[in-house]
Amino acid sequence: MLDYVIKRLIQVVVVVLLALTVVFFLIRLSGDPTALFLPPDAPREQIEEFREKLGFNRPLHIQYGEFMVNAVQGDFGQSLRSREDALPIVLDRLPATFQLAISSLLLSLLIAIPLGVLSAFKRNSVFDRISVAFTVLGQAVPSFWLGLLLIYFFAAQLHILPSGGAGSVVHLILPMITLAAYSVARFTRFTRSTMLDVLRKDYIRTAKASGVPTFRLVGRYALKNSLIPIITLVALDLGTLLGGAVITEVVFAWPGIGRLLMQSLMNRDFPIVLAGVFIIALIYAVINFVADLLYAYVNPQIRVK
Amino acid sequence: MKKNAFFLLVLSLLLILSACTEGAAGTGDSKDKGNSATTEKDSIVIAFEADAGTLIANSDVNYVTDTQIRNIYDALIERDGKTGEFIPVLAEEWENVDELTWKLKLKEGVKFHNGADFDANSVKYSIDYILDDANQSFYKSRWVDVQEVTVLSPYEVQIKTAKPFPSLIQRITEDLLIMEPGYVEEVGTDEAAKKPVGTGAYKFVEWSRDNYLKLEAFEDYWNGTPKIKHLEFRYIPEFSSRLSAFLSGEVDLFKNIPVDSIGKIESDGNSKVAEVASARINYLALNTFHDGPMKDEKVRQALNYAVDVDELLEAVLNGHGTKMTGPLAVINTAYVETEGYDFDPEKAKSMLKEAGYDPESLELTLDTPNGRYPMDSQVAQAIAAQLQRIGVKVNVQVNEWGAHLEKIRNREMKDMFILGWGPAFDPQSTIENLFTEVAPYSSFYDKDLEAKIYETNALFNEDERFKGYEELQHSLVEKAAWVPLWQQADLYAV
Amino acid sequence: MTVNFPKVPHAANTQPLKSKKQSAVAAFFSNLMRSWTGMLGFLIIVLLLFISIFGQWIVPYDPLLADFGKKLLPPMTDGHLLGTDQLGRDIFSRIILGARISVIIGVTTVLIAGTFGTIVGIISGYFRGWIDVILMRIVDVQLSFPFILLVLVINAIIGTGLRNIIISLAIGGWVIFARVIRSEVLALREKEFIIASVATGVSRIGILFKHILPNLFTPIIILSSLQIGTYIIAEASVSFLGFGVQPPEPAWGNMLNEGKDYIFSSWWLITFPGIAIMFTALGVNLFGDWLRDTLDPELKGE
Amino acid sequence: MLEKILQVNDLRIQFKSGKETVQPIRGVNFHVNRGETLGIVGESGCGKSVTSLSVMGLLPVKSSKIVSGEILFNNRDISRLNEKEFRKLRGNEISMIFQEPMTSLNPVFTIGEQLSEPLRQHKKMSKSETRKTIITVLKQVGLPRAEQIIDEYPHQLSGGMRQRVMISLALLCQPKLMIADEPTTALDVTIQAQILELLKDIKTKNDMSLMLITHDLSVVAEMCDRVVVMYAGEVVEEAEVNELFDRPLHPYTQGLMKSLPSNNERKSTLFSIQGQVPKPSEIKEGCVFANRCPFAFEKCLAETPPAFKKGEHISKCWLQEPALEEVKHSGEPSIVIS
Amino acid sequence: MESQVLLSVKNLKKYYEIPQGMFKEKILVRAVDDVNFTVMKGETFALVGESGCGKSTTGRTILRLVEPTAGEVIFKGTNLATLPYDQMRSMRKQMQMVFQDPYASLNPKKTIRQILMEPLRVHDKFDKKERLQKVISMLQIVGLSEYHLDRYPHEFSGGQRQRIGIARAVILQPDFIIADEPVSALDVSVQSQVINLMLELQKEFGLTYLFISHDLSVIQHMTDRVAVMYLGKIVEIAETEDLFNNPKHPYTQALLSAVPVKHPKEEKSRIILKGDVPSPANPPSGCTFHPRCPFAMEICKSVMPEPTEFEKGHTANCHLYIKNEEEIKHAVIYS
Repeated sequence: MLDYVIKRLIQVVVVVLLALTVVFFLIRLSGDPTALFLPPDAPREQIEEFREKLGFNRPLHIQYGEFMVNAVQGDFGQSLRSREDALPIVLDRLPATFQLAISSLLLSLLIAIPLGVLSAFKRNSVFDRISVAFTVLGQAVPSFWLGLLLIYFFAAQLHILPSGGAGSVVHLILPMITLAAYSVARFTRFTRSTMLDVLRKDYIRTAKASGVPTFRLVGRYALKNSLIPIITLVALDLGTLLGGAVITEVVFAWPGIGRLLMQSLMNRDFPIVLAGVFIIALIYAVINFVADLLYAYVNPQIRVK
Repeated sequence: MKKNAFFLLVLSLLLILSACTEGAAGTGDSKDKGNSATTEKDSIVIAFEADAGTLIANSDVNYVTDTQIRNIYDALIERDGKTGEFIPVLAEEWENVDELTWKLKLKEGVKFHNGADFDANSVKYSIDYILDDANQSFYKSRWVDVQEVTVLSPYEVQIKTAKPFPSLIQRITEDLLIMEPGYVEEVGTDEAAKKPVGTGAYKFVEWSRDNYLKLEAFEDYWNGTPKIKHLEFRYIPEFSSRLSAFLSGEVDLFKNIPVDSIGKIESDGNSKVAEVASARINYLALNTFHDGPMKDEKVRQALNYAVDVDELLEAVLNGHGTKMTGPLAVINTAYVETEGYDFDPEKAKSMLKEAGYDPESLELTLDTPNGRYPMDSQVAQAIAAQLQRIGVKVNVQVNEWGAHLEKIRNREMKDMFILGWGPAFDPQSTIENLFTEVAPYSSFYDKDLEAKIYETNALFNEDERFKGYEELQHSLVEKAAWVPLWQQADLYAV
Repeated sequence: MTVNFPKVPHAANTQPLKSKKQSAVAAFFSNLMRSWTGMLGFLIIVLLLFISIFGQWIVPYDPLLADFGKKLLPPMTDGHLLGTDQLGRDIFSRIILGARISVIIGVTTVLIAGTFGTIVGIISGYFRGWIDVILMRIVDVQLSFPFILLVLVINAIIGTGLRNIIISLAIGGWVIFARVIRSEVLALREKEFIIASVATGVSRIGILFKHILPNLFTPIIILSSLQIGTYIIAEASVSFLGFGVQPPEPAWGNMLNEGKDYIFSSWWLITFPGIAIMFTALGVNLFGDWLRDTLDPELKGE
Repeated sequence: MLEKILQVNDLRIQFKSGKETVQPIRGVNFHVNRGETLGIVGESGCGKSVTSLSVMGLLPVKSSKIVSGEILFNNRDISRLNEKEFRKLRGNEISMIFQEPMTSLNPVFTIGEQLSEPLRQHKKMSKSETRKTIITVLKQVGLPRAEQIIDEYPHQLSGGMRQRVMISLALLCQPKLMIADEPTTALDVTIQAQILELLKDIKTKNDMSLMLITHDLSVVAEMCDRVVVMYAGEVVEEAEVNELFDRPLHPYTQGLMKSLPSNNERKSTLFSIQGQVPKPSEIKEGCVFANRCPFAFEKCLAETPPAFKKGEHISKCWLQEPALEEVKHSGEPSIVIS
Repeated sequence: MESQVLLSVKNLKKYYEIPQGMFKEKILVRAVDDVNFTVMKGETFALVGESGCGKSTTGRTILRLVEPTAGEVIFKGTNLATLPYDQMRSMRKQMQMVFQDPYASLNPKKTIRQILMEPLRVHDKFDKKERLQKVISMLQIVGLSEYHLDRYPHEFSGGQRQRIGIARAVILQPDFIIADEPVSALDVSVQSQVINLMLELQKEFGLTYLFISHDLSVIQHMTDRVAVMYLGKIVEIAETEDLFNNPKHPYTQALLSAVPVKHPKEEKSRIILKGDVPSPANPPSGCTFHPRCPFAMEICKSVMPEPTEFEKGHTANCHLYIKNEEEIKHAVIYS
């Protein structure tokens, strides 16, 4: 088990370093950001000086080397815009992003798992059909559109919820729902299909043959078996929620990492983009790693080895 | 770029606002939070599309940053938004001792938020801050000609320049904000960038990145304690979210309303839209750096005839903007009236033919940013439609702002592009930065004109300068350096 | 032959064999008829394809034609079925032509991402070894970025526009094909019928092209149909953020982007393109689900 | 007269797939006596597993339906019990073991957790009592280290051990009837021998009846008291085991026995039944075996034969029609097993 | 009949490595461990044993469907184990394989025509017209007809598919066919049809079979010589009748005794083995059978037994028969 952990950790490190490399080169290829930062009347010398400071005038491999050496120490340089260290700026947004991602994840699980289980159990019933229709629809609605509609109804028309910003729990509601909509649909479908799969298994028949009541069969037996694949999916999605909430964060003015990255992209504030990518890749890798451990914990076949 | 007296503006707008809320009191509608309808509003929330880059002064040239921190810091001199005249703020008087020397007399008895006194040292410190490489100020290039700042007495400063610098007052007005040297030295720039101290009307309270900036009235403000006790900037990048926050009463004021939403805001009952002329001008640049028809003066003139600015203003901007005819806006100190080009599609056609282009087979590219200026991409599409009427096919290319700017900087633009410029108060910066070879922002360049520009800029005699700019304006119009559009109108919802 | 074997009479022997193609098409439809969701998806797709092919002849107005006198007309006025936008362009016409862009983006992206991803998946799964290790590490790296973010970053770098959005979606999307196809190939490699072909003496290349590739057809079709919906929504999202297809091109995402400022004054600007996207994604997803359920009982997601 | 613990009378079961319905069980009759082992033998698709599942009430609720007939367990018709009533029987009075020991145990629960389930459902027991009972039963089925195995997971056990666990699961509540559906098919011969030995042993010790479903005639010979032969959803022959092996009456049973390699001379051409089992949809009037039967005559194709009884030996074949018996006695065909 | 060696397998080994993480040694699974036997031309040689004993891996390793770890496979004087891939490929026309699972071993996407044409095409036999003729006649030989040519495997029953599988193996007229459990997935009534087919084909084409099975009655019926495998090793080789009448190795004896009776009246004395087959990843020391052997001695725990030869090529690897002790122990077993 321990060397499995070590092996996976090494993998995490490799993936994150590679991710940084890729983004570094992508960004360097995209040209330099001087235009956006220096005043329009800045003379040549200042532009040159600025580029010099950013290291754009040096050979690419040296830039890369320096970048990587600094990056592994958590130094991504300063934000071009605010002249503050990039990493703390990114880390600063992390709590907001986590808050949104985790709350919508919990919300979707809270809805999706019972819905999926019930749907699988009452397969082909009216309830099942409605829930399937709902989930198919849920996956087809673009989240930004949903966000706009929610704002329109709850904030602009009914005035019962704030349209954006962060601060209190009330602010969380709309973005949380928007972000959760897709995951609810996805998790419900997945839970349903996994449950159907599990319910067909021989060991369920065995349990049934020993007189286990249906409720217990579904709630205890089948659910625990379904949890393994569900955990994997949830882990993958949490990663996506954390980094992929860009749109929701922009629509709802949520001060998270997605919006920061989006703005930094627009501003060509590359140190922030790099630091953000680093953090997201790291989180994603770590989540997957934790999911693997969790997976091993739930699945005795791995645990005991 | 709207830099001046934002605070004054806020105050004046609030007058309208408090009138509104009083009017609404009768209906019992009290959705405006933090405001009991009967008393005058003492707190205000202003929605902004973006966060300030930093809260330290004299660093970030971005107008979003500048507008916000001008509530915390004061300038030495400001400019009247309507007349463009200089108004003393922390500086009481200024004079030009000789071509290379300036002297400023400062206001006494002004205090910083931390209790420190404002004096000549603060001014020296603030200018030196810009000049110090270590601070990486984006303003530095504009100030490189400043050689030395000397404190003559506690309230007198002398500035020496390396070469004649006629627009120094302009620089002081637009760029310089006064910082507290003791505080910055004590906590360091990093900390000062997060917790600013100035002499401004509002003290810093709390800054949550990408979320809000909270300020409160400075009791000891030299110009009297502001009426509004709490000022909050909230950052909402999406216009629709901004608007909905406004309509739901979370936000009291915000800027840059699309013209087509005015009706909706005004119909809300509690709200009004206020229009304030901006110091930014919008124009259609005709790229002479690019090998193409735009190198031909006749073509440029033809385009000036073919674009109906009045129609654009009316149909696309619903009349919100002030038409321009030449290179400078009315607010510019050197503005003179120039003979413009009237809308005349027939003439445009014949001129194109004269230049050897068949309008029917001419195909041009028009680049535009999206969302940078009011209705920018729509304006571009409307211009395309207008040119289509004389048979010219225009391909509109909409760029994300960063990409647009980069294309201009790298001189990768094709035939035409839309851009704005501001502040357009000063003739030197406007003309120099637009119509010389080193500046790509209008991408128009004429060798003779450039020589004339440099010559005029170096003149120290006010009258001669003015005359020089007058001639330049006429020649630029004659050569059809660009298609002038309008001076932007800033629309505020209150 | 002197060997006498028991004759094997059975009923099916005497039935005439239908033309293979005819019966395949018939089977497709009779299968489709049985599932109303599949049928709905199929009809939406047919409608979409019809519109995107013949759209330019059925639009009532030029979708690019700005008419400022008629801007922001509500639906059902002045002959504008769905109203007009801020430049007075007919929304119905724009939505019709927008279908083509969505279809082009969905299909081209799937073609590019699918082809590339499939090739990588095959190489990885069939040849294994160090190349597999390298390719899968790359896939891992890419998977550590959220899809939308990656597309945004690429778009910020290579610029916007129809071609670039397709490129960035394809760059963002190939990994999923690579992953799925690789695991399919890995599973196929171990299949007894593949080993049987090796035993008859088929060469490695022969095995790859004659045996593995035809069996990948089904998973590729299924995955592609499901991915198209993802790409269409992703394009809309990216356009919505201003990085995708640029105006005046009537793409649904950028109609929403342009229309979002009018959410309070002119609801129809964001309502109809939104519905169009949803409807399309719905159709593609329903059809994809049905395809998966019919073609691949093992993948059965129901 | 022997007490019949289970009686299946004229059982007909229908399955629905899509819009089509098929009827894989068409009028099945048999019974299990107290204390005996009844073998149900037949090839794949003959309906033997469906029959056993119907006795357990484990047929899929939505897609299957008992069209007619009754299943009497202790003289009580259980064919139409609801789920809750069935649950009281399952694992308690009737229990079942399945073919695949590898997949029939839940991989994420320990052996103890799974074995405690029937006790929890049917017996009121304290935790420690439950554990003690489970260990006792595990020991009874010959599992070494029962105290440890109870806390282990299925994947830690070999196939043979898992089948022992399955048997102990079925034994826990001391059922009256145990149904074993191909219990040794997935196992190696040496393990099969162990498990068969075990089944014999526990059957006598626990005074149970055993219904053994298999395709393997030698397992039947080894284990059973009486045999039911099924073919295409029908019982074609039923007899006491020695009787059946000595004098198989139905041509299908005869063919089955003759085609075993061990009943043929080495290297000789084996006897084989021609053709294939008809699909349920292809079954029409007449004897189900007629299309493969070497003795088929016109009547076989036209009329479905009834079950002809000769003592306890039942055969569903026109050859056994008393009228024909006369004719047959004089000449051929008669089947002799070497 | 003059017997002529067609295939001889010498010291064949196939080990699999299962990585166990970075800091642990890899587990070595000895699937096939030092296997030796010869197959004579025209005979049916059987490999018998329980699941996991390595009999299938041995078969596949001979055909290089699995690369051997060590050892020689000499077929008609050529060592297949070291043959370059392309030469091995052309050798395959002389040696073919029939698989256990008729459902899995036919490509579901190919018609019968394509499946049967493939071997001819790959080895470039006949021209196109002749090929079709050949395919049709082969189909008839295995009891199917031209009519089935354009059908897909799923349209056939299990028995028919196995016929197709056999047709594919025989169509190149190879000398040697490895049949890996060819009848164990089939129902009894169909099983006999396929066995008959294989026997007939052997006569017709003079085939040599390596017949892999766990079903002792089938082995007894149709093979000439048998090798019994246990945990990757051959423990006994003998002529079929000899083996069934006079098994020497305790494992063989147990195996034979475990076969259920043919008739309810038959009485059988069983040697019930203790426990299960150990994992080939962790085989017992000495004689791998010793933990389950009813006759295990001290020596069995530490020393691996060498083959002892009895009459007519009957060998068994067991310490019971070594040196002087042989007679004593022999007596014990049959008491």
